[in-house]
Amino acid sequence: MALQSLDIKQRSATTTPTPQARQTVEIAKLIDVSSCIGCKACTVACMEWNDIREEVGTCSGVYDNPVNLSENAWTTMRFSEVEQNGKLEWLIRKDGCMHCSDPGCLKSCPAPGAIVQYANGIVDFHQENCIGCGYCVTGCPFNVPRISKTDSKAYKCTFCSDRIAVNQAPACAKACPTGAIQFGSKADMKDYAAKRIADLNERGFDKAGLYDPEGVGGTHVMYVLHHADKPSLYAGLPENPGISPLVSLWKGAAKPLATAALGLVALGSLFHYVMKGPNEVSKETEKEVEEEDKA
Amino acid sequence: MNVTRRQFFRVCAAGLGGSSIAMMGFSPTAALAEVRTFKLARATETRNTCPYCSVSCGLLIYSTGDKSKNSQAEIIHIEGDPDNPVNRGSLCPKGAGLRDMVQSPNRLKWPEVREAGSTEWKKISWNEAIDRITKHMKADRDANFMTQNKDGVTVNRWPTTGFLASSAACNEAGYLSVKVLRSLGMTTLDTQARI
Amino acid sequence: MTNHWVDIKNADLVLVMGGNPAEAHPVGFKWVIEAKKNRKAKLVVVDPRFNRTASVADFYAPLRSGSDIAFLGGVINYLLSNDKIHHDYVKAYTNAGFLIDDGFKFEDGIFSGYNEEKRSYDRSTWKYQLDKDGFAKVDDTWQDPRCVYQLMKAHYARYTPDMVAKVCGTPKDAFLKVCEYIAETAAPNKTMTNLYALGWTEHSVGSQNIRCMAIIQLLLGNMGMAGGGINALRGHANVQGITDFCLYAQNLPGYLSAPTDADVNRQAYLDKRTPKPLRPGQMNFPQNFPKWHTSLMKAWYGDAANKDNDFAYEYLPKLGGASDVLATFEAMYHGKMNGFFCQGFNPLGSVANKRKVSDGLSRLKYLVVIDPLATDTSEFWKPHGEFNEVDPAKIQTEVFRLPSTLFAEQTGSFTNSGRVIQWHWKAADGPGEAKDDTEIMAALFLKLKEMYAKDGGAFPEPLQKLTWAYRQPAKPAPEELLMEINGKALADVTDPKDPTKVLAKAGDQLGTFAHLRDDGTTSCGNWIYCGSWSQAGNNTAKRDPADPSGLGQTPNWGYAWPVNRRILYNRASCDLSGKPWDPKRTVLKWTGEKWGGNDVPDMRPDAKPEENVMPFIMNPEGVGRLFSRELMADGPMPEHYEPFETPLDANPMHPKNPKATSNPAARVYKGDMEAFGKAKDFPYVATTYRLTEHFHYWTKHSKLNAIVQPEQFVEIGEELAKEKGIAAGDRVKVRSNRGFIKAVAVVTKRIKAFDVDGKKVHTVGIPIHYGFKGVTKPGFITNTLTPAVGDANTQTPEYKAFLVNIEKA
Amino acid sequence: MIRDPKDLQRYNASERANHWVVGMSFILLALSGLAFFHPAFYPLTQLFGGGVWARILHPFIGVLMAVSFASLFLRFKALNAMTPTDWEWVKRVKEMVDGDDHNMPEQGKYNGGQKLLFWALAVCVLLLAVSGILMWRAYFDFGVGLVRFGTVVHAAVAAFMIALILVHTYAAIWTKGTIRAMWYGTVTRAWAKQHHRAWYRQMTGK
Repeated sequence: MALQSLDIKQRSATTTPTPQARQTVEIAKLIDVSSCIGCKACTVACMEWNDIREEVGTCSGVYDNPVNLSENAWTTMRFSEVEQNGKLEWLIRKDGCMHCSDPGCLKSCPAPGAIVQYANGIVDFHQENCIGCGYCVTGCPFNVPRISKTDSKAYKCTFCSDRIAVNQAPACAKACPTGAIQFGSKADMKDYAAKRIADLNERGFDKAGLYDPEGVGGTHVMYVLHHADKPSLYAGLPENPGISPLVSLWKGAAKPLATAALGLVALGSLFHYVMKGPNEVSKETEKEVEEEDKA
Repeated sequence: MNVTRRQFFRVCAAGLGGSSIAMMGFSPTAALAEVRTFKLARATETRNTCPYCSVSCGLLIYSTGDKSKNSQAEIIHIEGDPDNPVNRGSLCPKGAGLRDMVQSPNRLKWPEVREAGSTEWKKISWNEAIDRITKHMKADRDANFMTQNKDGVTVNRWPTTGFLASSAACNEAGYLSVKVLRSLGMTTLDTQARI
Repeated sequence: MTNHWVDIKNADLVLVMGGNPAEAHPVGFKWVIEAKKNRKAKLVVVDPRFNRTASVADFYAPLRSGSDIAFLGGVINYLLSNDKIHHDYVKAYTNAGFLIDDGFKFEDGIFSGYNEEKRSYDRSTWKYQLDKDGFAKVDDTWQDPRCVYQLMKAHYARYTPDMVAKVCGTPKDAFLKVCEYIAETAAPNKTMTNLYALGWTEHSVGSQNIRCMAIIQLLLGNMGMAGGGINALRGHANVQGITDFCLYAQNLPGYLSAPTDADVNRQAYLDKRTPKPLRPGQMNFPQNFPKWHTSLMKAWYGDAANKDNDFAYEYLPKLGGASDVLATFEAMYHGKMNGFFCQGFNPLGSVANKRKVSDGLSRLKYLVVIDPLATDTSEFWKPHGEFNEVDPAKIQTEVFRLPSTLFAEQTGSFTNSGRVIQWHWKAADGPGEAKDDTEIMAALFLKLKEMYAKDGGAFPEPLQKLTWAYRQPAKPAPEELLMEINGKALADVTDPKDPTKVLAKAGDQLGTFAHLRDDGTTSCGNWIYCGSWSQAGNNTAKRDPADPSGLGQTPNWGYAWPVNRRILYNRASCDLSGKPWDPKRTVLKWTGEKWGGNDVPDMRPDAKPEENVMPFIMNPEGVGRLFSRELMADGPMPEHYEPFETPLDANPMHPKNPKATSNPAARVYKGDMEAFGKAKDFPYVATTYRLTEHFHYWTKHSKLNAIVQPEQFVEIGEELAKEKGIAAGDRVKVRSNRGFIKAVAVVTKRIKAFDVDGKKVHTVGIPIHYGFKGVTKPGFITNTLTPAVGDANTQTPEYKAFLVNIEKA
Repeated sequence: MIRDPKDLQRYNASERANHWVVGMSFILLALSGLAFFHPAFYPLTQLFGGGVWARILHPFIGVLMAVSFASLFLRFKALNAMTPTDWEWVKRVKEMVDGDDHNMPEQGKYNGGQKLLFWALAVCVLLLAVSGILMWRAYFDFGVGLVRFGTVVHAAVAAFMIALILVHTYAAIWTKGTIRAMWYGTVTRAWAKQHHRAWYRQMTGK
């Protein structure tokens, strides 16, 4: 295997650890929703850099285009008009992969190396290894991965791993005109967020805070929210995301237990045969039948 | 009975055998995970300015080839120029999408004419286009050029052909246009400054 | 912009009114966010819609479209009546104490000198009282009832908070809150910047909207300050440059007013444009007009412009009347035009009343479209379903379409709205046979020149004599052109104080317009660009982003006109003694012997403070004008008038005078007046605007932009939607008295009904951008709906306030 | 093996074919399913031409198994109705497992264990089919909550069913003379008399 430009922390469907000796800086994108104007520069820059083009859709009565994430739209803006404390607010959230520390997609993926987590925190899909089963969709707490209708491969934000590998900021962060998307080490991003939160507190947003949910071990895409106590205001951002217990069961305990149970059944049968011997037709019965024939 | 059992095993043999071999490591290694190669390596970088609003963001235009004689440059990517003091590398959704403007399917590629009353375009050469347009211009100018107004003041104007100038043209192009148009006596002249 | 984009970060308060920078100028808006993040600046938005800018604002106040002057008049009243003005500044740097002619009056909504028949003013009484030396009389105590301060105070006393609420539909407390924010910046060390764009200009009172803000910024002492000023955000990449080169009839390059029929000879022309100072000792910079004009004529006609022929004065066409786009299409509509060129301009989409534009184009003999893209205009004759219903057989216009190159395929310079000229380099060839605009102009010119040389014809001299010393005549290089624009010494230019001192040698590129001469010894294609390509080379290509002052001035990035000055009127950032009002943001200061600091002084560098040379050097009075004398067509002080299509029966400020309902001095053509709709048929106020995802009618050809905003829509409030039974996503038909469009309805909380004078007024928001050509979903052209009436001064059409009706399609 | 004309016909040709369609598809499903279930089994996808082919084929084979099992089910459901004797047999299954079938109640064509297995398999196939459709992203798009539930059900039921089939297979191997019933359709009378005496009597009239 070639040496990676980015060190790999874990790999889907791989039971042994990857080389772990090298320590690299953990990176993050900080999306300061309070500075976001929903201009979609990030959306366009993402499609441009990654050479993907969503279909030209239609207006469905809101500003949200592309209307949803897709294999060709790895990020999209979600607009919510809410009234808080008698004041209208237009909350605009950039939706896309959160690059969880504990990624549900990777946990669910059955194809070795189709999903990798780099040591810097990026969770990346490798389409050449992807088998298109959609388990990553099932595993994701944020409803991010999409299976292509044309090639049945899973796609999502790569965090521009190709840019990161040459020490360039992701396309979205670079483009962002208002600096609502910041890119840097996760530690720096948290410090930056603290400053933004202090500023928001001063401007009357008492509940401003950082969205870096524990349930998935923290994320490498974090939000500064004016109303951190109500993430769901932001187009249904999960209050307390985590890998679903069903998924944990399926890809956690169930995996070894069921495998062991099957092994035991097989072994049990073998030993039963060895210990008890075959269940053969008895000599008496054979004789009885022979006698019946004679009779 | 023994034969039967053997036959049963035979059914499974292929499957089990195959999988055992695979489990012993004969399967292709599927776990390679290299990031996409950085696509701008060795692309030609050109500094430019966004043609949309008058924030005039600095651009880096990346094109294929190294400007050698036999390679035709194709623009493959456009992003913000981090040195530009105004945009510092950032771009808006319009600027970030510039590549699709440059490569729009609706770019014009050759001169065309739509004849009076016709329902379609006809491709023509530049020579024909310039010949025909200048003939129109001269005929109109010669017929309608006003040397003096009714009070006998010399006015030297040509009011019957107008020109709407692009606000996206370079200063140099704008200057040349105004220089030529005024020399022709044209007074019906406006730009998209206001709308 | 008086200041520049990066300077916005120096503001304490950013007032966005008449614009929506987050939507239309997101990257420039970065500096608003920077001001918020790093200076704890506040952002206040006043707009009919809760827009993208409002989404990150500290305070938002709604305002009925077309009532800005009522609001701003209210602000002026608040500042004056609460004495929230920067007294030292106003006293020193404005005409507050200037006495006004006794004949000047304002009665029942009309200023003195009105001629109803001509819809225009005789402005002869809108002037200062002059003393025997011809200088304006000033009462520094501001007690004289005829002084500007007193007249202004009386004028705006009518704009009470209650009146504002009544006219604008803005809740009184919201209005007062905005006033408080603004008033805080009257402190010498606090600045407000104002960002506006077409939201102010596209009204029949557009220029006066901006005048209001000029008055406010002068009262607050925010002009010339870092983080202050009045900042027009502006549209196209080079709209500033093309405006500077005056690709419009009224002016010659460098805003030199073009000759009209009244200017019978060169002397009369120059005299009229060379003002006398109105106060002693002022710079009165426009007194240099003859130098600029003569140098221009030398650039254009070389030796053929000389003293003997009045520097080829007769080669310049004289304007016979208005020739803005509205006037042009009026003439075209009436069959008075034969030919028309559209260079990078899509008038079918951009100009008011599409039907009239289309009919006008149909009456031409020939139309030439020079564009990189297949524009709607180029196919005005072609049926495109319900979006463009025409019969080609009936349209006898010959249409030519010439492919031009785009920015990426050209080398040259653009000027941004902060007046910074930046050079850019070509990255690739254009597609197919596309040619640069310069090449196309050269081809047309050279062919005509040849035809006139061969066959003769009307007045061929200017064509034959036009300078064309380009190394490749068919391909003038941008470098050659910028050098010509910058200008050069044709003979040695010497110091007037010391004729032995040569400032510029014959043949040298000039370094500053101070070296221009009116005797034919210098040439310059545009005086304000003088210095852009000096002996040092191409200064617009400078790329040093260093910012030594930390104010974002970056003096060695590109070249700002004039003379690389980054903040205009920067002398006003200091008090009379030359000390900065806010030393933490020093733009300029008096060093004891000259003006220094962090910018090129907007002042004679050695003008001692005690000489009292005032900062507004382009004004003959040297100070900023609270009262604009006779310079505006529709009044020396802004007054609220209703849009031409108003939802109200009368102007609430002047309910009894129908003449004062809408701008009495705005030009309205016959036919257009009849095409106005009435509120009983069209009860809703429509306002058109841009979306951040699109640029004019260009990006509909770009797939990436089509993806992020694919289809035409209109925005209405939830209340109106309910009344009309319209749900988000429904198709609706919006109708004005000039036509209709169909689009998808976006139903939003962000547009609320206004309570105006007891009447409920709904707003219908209509983005432009869509048309029948493009990769977006085909759509109707929004300007099908708009009225062909413009601002009294600039003729900018009233796109921001007109009447429509809406129904489910 | 000597065929004896007196051997008893236990399965006709069509029943046998049906059984083996189910059996073969089950094996393929188990192999491919295990490959997705645990990384250790992933190389099994090579049997199908790689991971992508395994992913594509698995649900189609699943449909085949569901349909063929449904046919099998209809054929045999009446014969598998549980009777009190069956329950008695089930209660005393330990003796049977210990290899001592002398005192086991007399059985018809199927014993209680076989019948329970039949019903358990039926339930498994039903659950696998339904949960499998929930997971079949190429053609269906259900809410993620439902899919997650379906996935766990699919995995658990599949594991259980594999275990059942192992038992089923082992039982066939263990009980000598059984497998030929599914190869040739016949069993010896002695086999029938020993393991399914009631059925033996019914068939022979003795």
